[in-house]
Amino acid sequence: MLILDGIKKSFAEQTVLDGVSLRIREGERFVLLGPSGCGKTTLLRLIAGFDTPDNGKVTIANQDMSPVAVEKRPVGFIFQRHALFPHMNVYDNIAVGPRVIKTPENEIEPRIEELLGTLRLSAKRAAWPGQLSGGESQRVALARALINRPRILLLDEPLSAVDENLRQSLRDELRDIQKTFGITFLFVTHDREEALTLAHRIGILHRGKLLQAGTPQELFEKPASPFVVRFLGGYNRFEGTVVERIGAGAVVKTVEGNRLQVENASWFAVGDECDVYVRPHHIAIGGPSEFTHPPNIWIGQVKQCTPMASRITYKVQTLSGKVLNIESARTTLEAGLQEGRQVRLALDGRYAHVFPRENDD
Amino acid sequence: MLILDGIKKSFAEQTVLDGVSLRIREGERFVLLGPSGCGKTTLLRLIAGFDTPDNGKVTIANQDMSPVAVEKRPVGFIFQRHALFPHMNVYDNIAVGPRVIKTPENEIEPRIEELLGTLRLSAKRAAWPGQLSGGESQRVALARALINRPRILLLDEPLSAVDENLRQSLRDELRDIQKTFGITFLFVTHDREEALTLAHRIGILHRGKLLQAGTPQELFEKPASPFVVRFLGGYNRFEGTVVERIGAGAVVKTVEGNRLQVENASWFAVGDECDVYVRPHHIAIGGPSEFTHPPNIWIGQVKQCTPMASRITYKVQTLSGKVLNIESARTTLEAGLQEGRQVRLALDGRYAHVFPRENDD
Amino acid sequence: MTPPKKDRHTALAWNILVGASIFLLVFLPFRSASVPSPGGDFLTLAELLPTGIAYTLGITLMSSLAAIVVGFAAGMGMLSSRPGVRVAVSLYTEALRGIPLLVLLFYIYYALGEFFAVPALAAAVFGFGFCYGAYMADIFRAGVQAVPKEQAEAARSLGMTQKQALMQIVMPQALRTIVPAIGNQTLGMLKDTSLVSVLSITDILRIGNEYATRHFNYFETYTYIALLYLFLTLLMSRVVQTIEQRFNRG
Amino acid sequence: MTPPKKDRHTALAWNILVGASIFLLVFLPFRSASVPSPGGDFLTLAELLPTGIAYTLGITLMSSLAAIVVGFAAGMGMLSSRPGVRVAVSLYTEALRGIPLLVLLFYIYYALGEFFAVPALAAAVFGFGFCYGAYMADIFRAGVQAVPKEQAEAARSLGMTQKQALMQIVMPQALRTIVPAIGNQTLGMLKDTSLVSVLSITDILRIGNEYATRHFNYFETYTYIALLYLFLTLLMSRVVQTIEQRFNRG
Repeated sequence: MLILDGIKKSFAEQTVLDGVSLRIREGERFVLLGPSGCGKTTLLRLIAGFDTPDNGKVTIANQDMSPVAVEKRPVGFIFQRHALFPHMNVYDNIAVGPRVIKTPENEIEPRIEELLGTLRLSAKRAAWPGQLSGGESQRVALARALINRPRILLLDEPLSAVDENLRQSLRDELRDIQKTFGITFLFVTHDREEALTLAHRIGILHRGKLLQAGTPQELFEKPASPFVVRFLGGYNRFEGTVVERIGAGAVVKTVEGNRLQVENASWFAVGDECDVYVRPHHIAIGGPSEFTHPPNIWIGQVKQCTPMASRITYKVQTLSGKVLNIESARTTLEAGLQEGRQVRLALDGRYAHVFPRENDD
Repeated sequence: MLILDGIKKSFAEQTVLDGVSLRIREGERFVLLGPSGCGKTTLLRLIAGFDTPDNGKVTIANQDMSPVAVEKRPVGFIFQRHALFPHMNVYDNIAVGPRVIKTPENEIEPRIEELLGTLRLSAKRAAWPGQLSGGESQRVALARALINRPRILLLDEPLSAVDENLRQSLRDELRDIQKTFGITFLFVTHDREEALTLAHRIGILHRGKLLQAGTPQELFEKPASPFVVRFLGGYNRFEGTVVERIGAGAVVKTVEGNRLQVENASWFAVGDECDVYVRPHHIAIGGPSEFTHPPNIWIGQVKQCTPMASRITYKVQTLSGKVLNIESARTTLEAGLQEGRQVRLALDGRYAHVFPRENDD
Repeated sequence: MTPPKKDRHTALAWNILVGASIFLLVFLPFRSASVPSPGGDFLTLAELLPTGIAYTLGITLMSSLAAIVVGFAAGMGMLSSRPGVRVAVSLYTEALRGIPLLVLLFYIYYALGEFFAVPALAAAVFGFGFCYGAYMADIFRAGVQAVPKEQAEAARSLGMTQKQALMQIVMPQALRTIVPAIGNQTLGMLKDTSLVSVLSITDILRIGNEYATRHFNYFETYTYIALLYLFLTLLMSRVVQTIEQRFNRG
Repeated sequence: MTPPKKDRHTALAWNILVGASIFLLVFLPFRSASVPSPGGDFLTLAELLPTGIAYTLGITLMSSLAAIVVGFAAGMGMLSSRPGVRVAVSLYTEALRGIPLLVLLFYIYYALGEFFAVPALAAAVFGFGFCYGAYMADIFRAGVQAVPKEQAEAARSLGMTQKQALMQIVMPQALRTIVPAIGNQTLGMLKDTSLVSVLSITDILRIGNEYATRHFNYFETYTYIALLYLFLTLLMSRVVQTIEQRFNRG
């Protein structure tokens, strides 16, 4: 449906997009996720035609977009603050698209009425944008874009300006609307949770490069780079050296002196320097008598214990001095292990991700 | 240490604080938690003396504060954006307090040097506030307040202006500094996670009233009101009627027609209308053959399945049409139960919170 | 525009000043009329002034229109994508803002008058139009730039050309800030029209000057003239304020 | 203050205009000198002007100082906790902003002159001081109010009294916005001093007027005068800009 091929873009000598290639399928909800400044909004704007790539090609529905002017592209764009026209009421806002191409009013009206009905906006037909709630305003923006029957809808963080407690329900609404209309979604956000909730597939963008694209499941299980691990959630990072190979796995000796046995490390040889990432919930925590079986049983002292609604998070200092983040489910009424207590930790080597040593940031 | 006694305050006919009483102990980290507009900042400002209560009394270290001017109160105040004086360097910022009371410079200097050392700021002695990182700026604000040796430190959301990824480490730093100086902390925030991480005790403020004060554990286990449940995390709310009493528990029939057996409901009689709250992680989810034992086994269909780093969240629609939020730990490599699948749910009646029916919002 | 904090006192001051100036404007002419007229002229100041008021308001109105035309053109020039146009507009605005209005009036009337006869009234309107146009250019530019960029982009992505987006979407919104600002400039012009008295146009001040000199009655005449200006500007500032509020609300 | 977008073109325009005016200021007097002088006066315009420049700049400077004093007092009055003071200040500012400067000058010089002799120079400085003071009052008020409230509160909670907090913490920060704004007002004053020519003060414009009338040489004289003002204001605007940048950076 949408094909990006080697897109490059610089502003004032600063490279913002550094060769992004991507294919998005018909009817897919694809989320571009990345920290602010990673180039995700720029990419969206290039697709819409607001800017022109220095290099590379945007193809929508088999048509090269390079010679196509903004107003002729088969895309809808949803802005961060929805960008409704404040001097027009809801009906007129939605009618802008059809009126520009001189559609007769008696054809426009039934189409708008239908959209208003589908999007639960019929009562707001004559309202002004300033009188709409955040959710209504989002639906009007969608209606305004959808009436033009675009091939793909580009959404530029439409939820970031919305109140925290509304965001969850607007997210669900976006999903539902996408399902109802079956339209292809390209959604841009810096919010991990938003991406995970909305996406069929997620593309992780960092410093103008697409690091990985895949389902949430793929990103968690087979992260392509350390940045993907770090960006998708809490983690512990161990710098170490491979000291032994065991099947597809290996034993890594960390700089603090701990031994860590990991399962997926077939690319590494003995002596290689590496970084091992272990997520906080892949470390089990227990009293001094638990976890008696090696490998990866470490001893430590609880430095901090924070009960959350469904989890308890710990900071535990191991004998070697390293402080680990640990998260455990909170299924009992227990308060968790108190600060100061001696504990045993079991690191699950199956879920450790091993990468070559990174030296920059 | 700090005693608030029946504090009331209105601005322009709007009641902001409606009789708040509270005792904070020497050396305690107390967090006032509430949504924006709940009156928490006003309360802090009354304690500092920036505003005057209409009613009630503030006592610090056994001294009634009513006749004491702002500049004479034994409190330190940390502002949201730290409010460092931009026209003075770090040293001079910290020296403001002692200089006002004409402390000789040769007494001030060693005290500042010591503070700078303790707070890892010695290298920044001559820096301007604009040149400091968020963390340094917070430490300077703390040093500036601490040099006056206040009895209590009032912190007004000092982390809310800080970048998301810095916040966690600044939080830990605040904890450490409080431990180092052993000073009493009164911290105000709207951020649940922040409160849970920082507090010995948390006070939940809502619409000018203190709903509950207690340890995080107490708030989770024995919430005093539905708002406390709702504000502290995800939840499912069931409106129902008590149809049977069993020991200290009861059976509630929900308006959708499900039966829900709960354990702690000794205040209720058969026929009482009530709201039952169950947290998403207290509902177990499994295939059609699991959880064969009553009570509280419901059947439903997965509407949405979102894998997060350590958890999977579901929306499941029961046969009665009610949609439940469910959260389960993510300890296996499985992708979770796919959307559209039939599942069985087991609601844990031990952790259900029952309250009389609420009709407003 | 004015911070809300001082609004209440400003409103009170407005009422007091309007009340006082109406009172004095009604009261003073009778005293003036009773002063013996050495010039043998039996017309009172109050009888002479309507002409002056007509000139003052007429010149204000025409100058404002001229400045709007000049300012709009220059403002759009500032937003042009062609650097040459932007430099030319900058030359115009910087030069006109650097020359005192009074000097400009003399220049147009006397200096350019050496080459072709410029009627005083035309000189005044040209002078004001070009001088204030240099400021209004910035108002038009800022008004357009104050409309969020996404408004134009949304319009484009819905199928509008650049020109359609500017005229149908951006301009209607820009007028909200432009119209009140033009009102304030016109208010300034109303006061500055007093400068045309040096071109022998019989505006309020000129009539006052002549009356005062002829009757040797400086204090009462100038008090009257000052109050009249005060009354007119206060009235007009209320009009501008009303426009401003309507535009901010709508 | 000016949006960055137009800065480059404004700077270019500034350079062109300064260059052109210097060139013409140097070139024109020689042509003027060669014009036969019907009045038998052998002094050239360029020789007469230093007095005018001295008056223009001197009056600008003194008026600016007067306006700063008046504006500071009135600005602090606006921030007073006593409503009476705030109303009084509002009456002053609203009245003075409603009366044209030229009328004010006539009023002080001629009308008040009926009761006590006011030297023209004093009338000018008083007029400018009170007129611009009404605007500077707002600059001082806004400057203080622009400093975040927490600055004063932080100072109080560290042990300062209200007055100490205002003078040691708030004012030094307020000056960052106040000083550049005063600079811009003074720039406006420089142009407005041309009005004092009507009070027979021999400022730049008055000397130009007299020279032009005596020599029947309007075009070249007024061109020269206009360029001179342009040169002076461009120069001063650069100074103000430098101050502004320094204050924004520091």
